[in-house]
Amino acid sequence: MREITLSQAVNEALAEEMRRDERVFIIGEDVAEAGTPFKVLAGLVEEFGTGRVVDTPIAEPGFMGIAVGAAMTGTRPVVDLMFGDFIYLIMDQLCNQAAKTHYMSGGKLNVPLVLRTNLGATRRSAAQHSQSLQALVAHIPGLKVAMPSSAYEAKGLMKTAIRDDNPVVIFEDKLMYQDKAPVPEEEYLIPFGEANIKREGTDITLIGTSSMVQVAEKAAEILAREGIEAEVIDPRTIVPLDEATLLKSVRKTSRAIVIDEGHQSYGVTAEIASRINEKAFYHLDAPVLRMGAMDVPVPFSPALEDVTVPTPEGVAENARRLMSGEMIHAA
Amino acid sequence: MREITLSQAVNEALAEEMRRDERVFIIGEDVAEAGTPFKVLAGLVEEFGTGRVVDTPIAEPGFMGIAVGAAMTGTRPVVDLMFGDFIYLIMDQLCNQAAKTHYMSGGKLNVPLVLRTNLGATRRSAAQHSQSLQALVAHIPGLKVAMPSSAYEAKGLMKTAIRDDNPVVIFEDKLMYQDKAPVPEEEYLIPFGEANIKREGTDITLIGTSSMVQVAEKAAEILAREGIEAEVIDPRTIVPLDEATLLKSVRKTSRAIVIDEGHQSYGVTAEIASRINEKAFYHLDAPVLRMGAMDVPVPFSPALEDVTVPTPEGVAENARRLMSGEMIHAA
Amino acid sequence: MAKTKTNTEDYLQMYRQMVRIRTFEDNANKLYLDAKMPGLTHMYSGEEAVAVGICEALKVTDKITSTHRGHGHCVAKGAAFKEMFCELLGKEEGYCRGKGGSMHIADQSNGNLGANAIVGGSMGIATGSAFTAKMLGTDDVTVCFFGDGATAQGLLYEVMNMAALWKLPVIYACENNGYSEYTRTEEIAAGSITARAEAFGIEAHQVDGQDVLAVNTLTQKLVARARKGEGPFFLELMTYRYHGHHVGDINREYYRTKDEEKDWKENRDPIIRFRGWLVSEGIASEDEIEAMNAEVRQDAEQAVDYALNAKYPDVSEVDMHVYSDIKHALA
Amino acid sequence: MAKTKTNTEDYLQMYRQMVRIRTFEDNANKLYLDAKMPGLTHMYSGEEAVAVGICEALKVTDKITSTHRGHGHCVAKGAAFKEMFCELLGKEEGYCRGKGGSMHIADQSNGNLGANAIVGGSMGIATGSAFTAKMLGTDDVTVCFFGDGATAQGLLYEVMNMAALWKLPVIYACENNGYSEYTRTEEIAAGSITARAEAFGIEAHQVDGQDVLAVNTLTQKLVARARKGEGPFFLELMTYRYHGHHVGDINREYYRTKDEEKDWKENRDPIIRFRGWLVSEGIASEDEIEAMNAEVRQDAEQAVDYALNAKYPDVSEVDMHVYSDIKHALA
Ligand SMILES: Cc1ncc(C[n+]2csc(CCOP(=O)(O)OP(=O)(O)O)c2C)c(N)n1
Ligand SMILES: Cc1ncc(C[n+]2csc(CCOP(=O)(O)OP(=O)(O)O)c2C)c(N)n1
Ligand SMILES: [Mg+2]
Ligand SMILES: [Mg+2]
Repeated sequence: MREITLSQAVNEALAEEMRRDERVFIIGEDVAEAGTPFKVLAGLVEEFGTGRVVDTPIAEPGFMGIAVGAAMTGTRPVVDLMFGDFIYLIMDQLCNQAAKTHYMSGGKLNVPLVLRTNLGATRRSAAQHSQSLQALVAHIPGLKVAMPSSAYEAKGLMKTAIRDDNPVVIFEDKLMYQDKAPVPEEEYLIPFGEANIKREGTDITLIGTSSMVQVAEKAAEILAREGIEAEVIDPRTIVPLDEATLLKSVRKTSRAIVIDEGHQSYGVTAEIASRINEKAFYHLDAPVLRMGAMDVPVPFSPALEDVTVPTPEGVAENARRLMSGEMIHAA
Repeated sequence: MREITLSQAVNEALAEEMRRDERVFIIGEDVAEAGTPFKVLAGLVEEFGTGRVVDTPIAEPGFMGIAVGAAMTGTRPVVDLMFGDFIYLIMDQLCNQAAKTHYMSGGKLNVPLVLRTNLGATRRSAAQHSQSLQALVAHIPGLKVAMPSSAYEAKGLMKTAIRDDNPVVIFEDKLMYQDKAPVPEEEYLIPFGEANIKREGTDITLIGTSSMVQVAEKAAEILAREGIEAEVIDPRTIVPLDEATLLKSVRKTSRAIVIDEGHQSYGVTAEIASRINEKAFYHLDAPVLRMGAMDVPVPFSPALEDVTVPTPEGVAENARRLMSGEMIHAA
Repeated sequence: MAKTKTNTEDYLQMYRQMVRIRTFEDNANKLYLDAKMPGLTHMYSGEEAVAVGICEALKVTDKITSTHRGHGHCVAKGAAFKEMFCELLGKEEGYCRGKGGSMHIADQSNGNLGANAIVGGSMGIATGSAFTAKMLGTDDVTVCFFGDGATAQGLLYEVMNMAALWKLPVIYACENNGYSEYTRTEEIAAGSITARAEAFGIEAHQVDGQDVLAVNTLTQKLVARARKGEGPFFLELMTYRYHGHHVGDINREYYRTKDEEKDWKENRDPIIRFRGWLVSEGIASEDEIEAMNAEVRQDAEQAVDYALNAKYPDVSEVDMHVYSDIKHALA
Repeated sequence: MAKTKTNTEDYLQMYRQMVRIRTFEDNANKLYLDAKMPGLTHMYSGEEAVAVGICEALKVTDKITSTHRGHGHCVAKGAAFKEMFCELLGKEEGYCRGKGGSMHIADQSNGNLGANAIVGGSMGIATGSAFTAKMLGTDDVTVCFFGDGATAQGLLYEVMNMAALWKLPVIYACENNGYSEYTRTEEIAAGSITARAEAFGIEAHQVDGQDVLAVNTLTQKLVARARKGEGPFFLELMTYRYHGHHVGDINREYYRTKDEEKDWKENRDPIIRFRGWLVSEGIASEDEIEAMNAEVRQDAEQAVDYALNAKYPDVSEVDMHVYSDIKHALA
């Protein structure tokens, strides 16, 4: 199969959906001629024109609000939020308006909107350009949240998101834009709420989101060399969450580590771990471990930044401990 | 001991701290002559004048930003955010600016700021005036988060918050403003990170935040009549979290339910449950259960709203199940 | 009062609609006072000429966005009493199946995209609705209603900038009733409200909001121009609210005098003025007017009765309409 | 060029400061090109007269807030090269111990409250700093630097409204360099930027940002008036950035011509123009100026050398400075 970058995958998804459905348009800062700072949208304005690839002023609450209203009245906006860290600026429009409109109207109004943004540290971009804020939106009923882990998922989930009649937030890993993966030429969609078993294993379940799927896979390779067979699962969407697949795996392996690049406390790993603890408790031989980003603002200095995110070695080390029966933290 | 309302307790805390420290001021909408819609601040402008009880236009991001800058330069603002639901509007100033300034400046700049706001449904205020959004801010390193459960805590935690050199968010339960509790005449402060054991028990630990402490206490009363002795714990601050007290209790009781009025998924209960699971796993006889608000926008209709929040009966029922050894959700 | 070319039927329709709003509010207020309505609500009485003058210049497919003080806009845009009262009481037959209530009432069948409990929260939505009209090439115009207090929200300036850059068919209608909650407009608005719009290159007009014909005549002209792509426009409508900020705001003398209220009610009431004009111009007789009033009164009473006896949504609806494609979100 | 009463020393100081900025940036750019600098950075070259003209009108205790393009403001407000380069390289001796980096550099010893990676993010902070001055009765003035692109952020209008209502000693300094990222100002700013400030009752001036004396003379007047309580003020400074949006933005021809760049560099360079004036007025000889340039160059080179060899913060610092009162947040 041909290999394309995550950036190209997103670009293709958008182009295909824009060809299929005239109501789809892109709105955000420097999305047209510039194609965004990450160049993900390069070429789209040439095909679809500035009427459907709409450059905005630097006014995130404003263009997010415009997208909500546009979505309510018959179009299907894809909002481009340049950095995930700017999500704080649009929380009202996203969480008070977009997320609640369908419910508050008793099902009469829809907001078919996609918010594309990104996550990920270690780019030396410091505290306001490196956050992974998926936990914030996953907490708000009415939003769906997708976290592609490769070019393949990025394309398939984006297409599904655009066809969804609900507001969907997609977090792309900004460090992965140039990473290639096999992506079919033929059209495909990835349904929401279906986890992907990236690697089968019997000894321990590693659940990773987005950027952390690769970390989990690398950890699994390390562990395999030591005779530990890790199963690696990518939930692909954290809302809806494919609990069944996660539980099935943990019931088999009896051990799990959940890995996500958001801050650990009050983060995504807590929810996933809690569901496993609640629903597979009697199958667990050890506590479900969580590995999120360190609970500190992301430091600029490379010497500090690199230790704030989970690494394959760190995951492998924790897996070994769980396997060895070491009673972590237990008194 | 005299009894005063939660509203009076907050008012006293503010008045005392404003008398003690000239740099303390209040800023927000209709805080002066109107004393806020909940009348919590009544009388303060008479004592401290409009220079220190500052009415603002309806511009939450703006006055939050002003408070951040004021705090950085030598004053100690207490920001009044009329409804907790408006926190979405100030997330950038709170989370990108206030929370990170001390860290980003390498410890050179401080933001001694208190954000007072509220939480709580069942007031028939519908989806945009009923949310309990503590999970969002608890996720962000650099912020402290206090959740008073009665007039006593409201006063003691507020005074501590005002003296803290970091940004602190306090969520008051808007349904509790008229509830009375014993509050000493003498000055006292409640340190952050110290949970309060509201009721001792041996069979099960009920951990409740804010409004849910009462719910837990009522559940404990129901259970006591059935011979089940529940221990009720109020963490009082969820950042920092007094893990030690929670773990000690759970190691004793072997069972726990965590109750919080925020949405359950990706919420506060997940973090607390996860920590217990991780650190007291081998003491648990049953999975830690979580009870948050239902994962739906808060509906207006009383017929629907009332079923969205945890109740004493619901907590008691779950406690019974855990006690009876019923393996909830476990296959 | 400015004379226009509108015909008799239009005049009578405007009169009837103003009376319908006043009557609706009188009944809503009574429901509150009789403790039959859940929560609080904000009365539009006194401002009828604004909503009616504007909405009578619109087509059914034109859109409006409304505010926390939204009953007037809803009636003026064509809503029926029965579904409105049902919504206010949280009943299943309400416009939003009881899920929205007074602060979220929407009537998409008549192009009312909804009230909003976030002050300024619908400015983006209205602008986005106009964006849709432009993108899809319909000639619909959108009117964005908001109060003087809402002009403090930065969102307004963000979306006015984009509306002006993109020549969107949106009319920003600022209902300046002299107060935001308990604060006079002068205390929260520096400079000039119309100049703020003009600074973005938007044509702005100040108009007597108690004169339904003046409002209607001007709006007709602007709507016609907006349809031709000459928008956006800005209107500042000088008006007054007769009741308190909400139905519970009874003691108002600390922020405005009884004399002031009396003056507006007796000397500038939009219904009395227009009624006098209709009679003096021979468009309707006193008897005809009384008959119309009585008819509206009866209509309202019947609707109230109906709504009081109507049923609440079934509790199983609580997790419906969270997502459009998932029947029960928590199933 | 306007002649002023400032004395020789002041002129030479302005010249030296402009050269210091240009030299700092040339070195920073080289560090990037040599792959010795982590991350990206935004060059101030071309805009020196703005920062210097303004900051030379300020006292040490006056405050400024800065932007993502912040090196110029930092130098102009008095910062030393060594601590600045250390910060850019993430070293312990940096102004922020390497935790902030280029986009968060702050120097509280000279009243620089910090760069900000959120466009418009410091508008509230600057206004709050002015609030402190008023509340505590100091006569400090705060200057808020931001770009033309930042005028699209609603926050500006929120805080200008409050600054105007409360007569705060703040000067909003809009550096209009014709572009925000890859977009021309005309495409993202409707109407008139100065008129927007005036609409809030704020006196606004447009000034040639390449003329350091014009900038300085006007700022001196406004600062003096602001100290007396006549503020706020607004300045639109017409200027140009020589480099790309950031150091990696090399191919710029799709959004601006080489001719345009050449014209500004050759005909409107603030340093060349001022140097010519200094010589023609007999304030400095060519030799003296060359000596000054050489001295600055040497100073910069030494600082770069020092910074390259300086040590990174110890990894144990990663969880320090999250909270001011907790030495290690994760201990
Ligand atoms: C973002 C936000 N801030 C504050 C409030 C509380 N609030 C509700 S109505 C109101 C006053 C609005 O004044 P105005 O815009 O003039 O409308 P009016 O009530 O006069 O019609 C306020 C402050 C809110 N609902 N939303
Ligand atoms: C809230 C926010 N939106 C977008 C960005 C990305 N961004 C960084 S600089 C910039 C352009 C800023 O333009 P302007 O204000 O004119 O400043 P200049 O770069 O020209 O100095 C943008 C869009 C950001 N950092 N913050
Ligand atoms: Mg008003
Ligand atoms: Mg610019």
